[in-house]
Amino acid sequence: MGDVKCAFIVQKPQYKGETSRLAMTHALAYQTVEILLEDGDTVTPSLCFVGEGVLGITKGQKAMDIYGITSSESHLKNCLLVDLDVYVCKEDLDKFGISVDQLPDAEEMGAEKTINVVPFSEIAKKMDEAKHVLFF
Amino acid sequence: MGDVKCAFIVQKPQYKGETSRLAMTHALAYQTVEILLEDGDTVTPSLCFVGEGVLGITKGQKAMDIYGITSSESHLKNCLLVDLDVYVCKEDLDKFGISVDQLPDAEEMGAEKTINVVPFSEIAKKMDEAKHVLFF
Amino acid sequence: MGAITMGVYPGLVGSASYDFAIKFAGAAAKKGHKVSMWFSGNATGSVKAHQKHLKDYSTGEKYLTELLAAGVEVCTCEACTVARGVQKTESIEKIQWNAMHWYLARIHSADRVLLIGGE
Amino acid sequence: MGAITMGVYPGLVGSASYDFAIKFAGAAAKKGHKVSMWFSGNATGSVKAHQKHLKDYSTGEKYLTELLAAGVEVCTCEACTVARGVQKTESIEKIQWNAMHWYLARIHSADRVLLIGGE
Amino acid sequence: MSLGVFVSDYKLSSDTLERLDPGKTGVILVLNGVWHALLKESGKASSLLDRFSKVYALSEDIETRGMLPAQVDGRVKVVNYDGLVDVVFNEFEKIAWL
Amino acid sequence: MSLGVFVSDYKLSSDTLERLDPGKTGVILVLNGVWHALLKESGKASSLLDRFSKVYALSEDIETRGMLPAQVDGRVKVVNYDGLVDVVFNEFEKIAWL
Repeated sequence: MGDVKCAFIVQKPQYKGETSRLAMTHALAYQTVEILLEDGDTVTPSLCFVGEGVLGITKGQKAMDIYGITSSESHLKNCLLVDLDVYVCKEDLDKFGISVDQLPDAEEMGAEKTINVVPFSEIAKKMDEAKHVLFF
Repeated sequence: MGDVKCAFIVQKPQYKGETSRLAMTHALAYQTVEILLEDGDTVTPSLCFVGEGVLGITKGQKAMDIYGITSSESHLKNCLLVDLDVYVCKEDLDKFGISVDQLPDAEEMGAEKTINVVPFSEIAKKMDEAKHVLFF
Repeated sequence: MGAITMGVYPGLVGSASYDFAIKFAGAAAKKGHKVSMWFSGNATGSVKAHQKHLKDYSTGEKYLTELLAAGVEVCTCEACTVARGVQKTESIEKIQWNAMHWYLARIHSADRVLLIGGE
Repeated sequence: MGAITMGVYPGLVGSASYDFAIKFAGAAAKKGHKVSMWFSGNATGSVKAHQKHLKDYSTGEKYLTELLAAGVEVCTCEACTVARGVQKTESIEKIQWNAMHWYLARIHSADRVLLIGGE
Repeated sequence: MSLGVFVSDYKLSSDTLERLDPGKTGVILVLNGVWHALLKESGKASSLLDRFSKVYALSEDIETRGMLPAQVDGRVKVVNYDGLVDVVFNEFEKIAWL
Repeated sequence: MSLGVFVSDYKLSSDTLERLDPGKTGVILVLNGVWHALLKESGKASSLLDRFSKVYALSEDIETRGMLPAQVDGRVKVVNYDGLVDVVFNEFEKIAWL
């Protein structure tokens, strides 16, 4: 079957239930899935943040200091580090008044990828192209 | 301390999580609380349904047949049977187009109380009069 | 017949979306489809054996056991489960324990994927 | 000093409102207030002992144990708990097991009541 | 018809649905989502029914709530769990739970 | 001031808040509720801040999200968990979690 593309659409804000955080941890698992697949088979998630899902992904989070848990920022950086494609909806950032500067990158960790801030139409295209769409 | 009045305000619809159902089961427990209190001490909840909380309390529910669980209708009838005061917001029923005829009573079980359909101002008064307000 | 992979995340005892997942999986299996279920987040609490089935609680062990008997494959996220204090030895029999890549692998082979993630 | 009775309903491992409940209870106890917590619904799953504390999961046994040591009273709804397959013998020590009227009784003696019921 | 979206709540907590192309999207009402097929809020049916031309609702969830399939808006196709399985496999290329 | 209402979400899923008398009600923003004190949606601060004159927000939940108390709307009083305990016991007669 070769590669199966999935669109992971995060629409719930971070730090409520676990769902929006699980989007990132499940996406990260794409690195190890080959253990369970035939040679040449892969699963490639695109991680897209839309609507309220853009809340809680900015940099400078103190979740570990305050609540003793890994921050969403840290998970997001790990996603970049393992070369996942990450998209954040531009219209939603604008609507909430969040600037692109507030988003983290993982350059200091050696990541080559950065977050792509894109119009919703680009995210809709990812959903069209994907075999499966998962809302988190 | 004598009687402590509580306003139980149900604002989540039935049949999603457990919270709105737990409002009824906790209210029912007012019958047995005296075991744990001094003589003459009581707790009296008023059970009030507002907003989306008026969804899922109409009669004819088939929850037991379909999902194998006690229906919200059945819990509500038990509340009437043990003489709890039950209020349903008239404006919200009207808004959703639910008629008073659709609400259950527990006459056949011998209940003397019936559901009071009242304007929101009456429910606000219950909140004012209560020592504690609990939203479910 | 097709294959469907269902992710059940914060579905829980007493949660209507969990009930839906169980009933839908049963209906799909009955029609001959291959059904794989992945439990993550709070759904993992539901793999604990010896649940007392009370009429006030919408789901429980007996439905999961029926699904397993009907050939539905159920796998729980090991990390999520032990975080909740439930050990493998306390699990309902025949439920698999694995890591998140299990879910992605089952997504790979599925015709349909339904992730029930709503809180 | 005052007395506060907190109801924790669908608060869960990994749920921010559960974390809030735990931290607020600790802060109130530290100030000398009497704190009583009632677990119902899915919060009852959290009384299971031997939880593995992973950094990815916001709450766990260690916080509850600290609260109990600080004099916070915690009681779980027995029916809700056994419905989830957790028996009294598997519970974190010093957590009380009782029925819903325990909560109402603690409401009777409280200066403040905070029911955290959000899903 | 490409994407079938499950709606399980009455109050829509997500803006995503409004952004999906109704030409490529259908809606499956389950759990409290079935209220969209039943209620006329202030006399008006849910805007979901205006927006999407392909809408299904689950009969078991209608009856659980004490309502009858006969009360459902005429634009909605009522199916049971058994029928829903066919909808999922035959009517859409992919499905998602919003 | 009689009732202190905890708001823990940004999207308000409940109509109840709009119906409470602002003369007798204050608001305590915690968890994702703190976004009401931080965001200007389409340039406008949350309507909660216009409606209620007594509004608190929890600093730990602001910082968890990578924001700073300095970014908070001037009408909101920022307290930490320790201060929140005093708010609960001293500033309101009763409290509720919406």
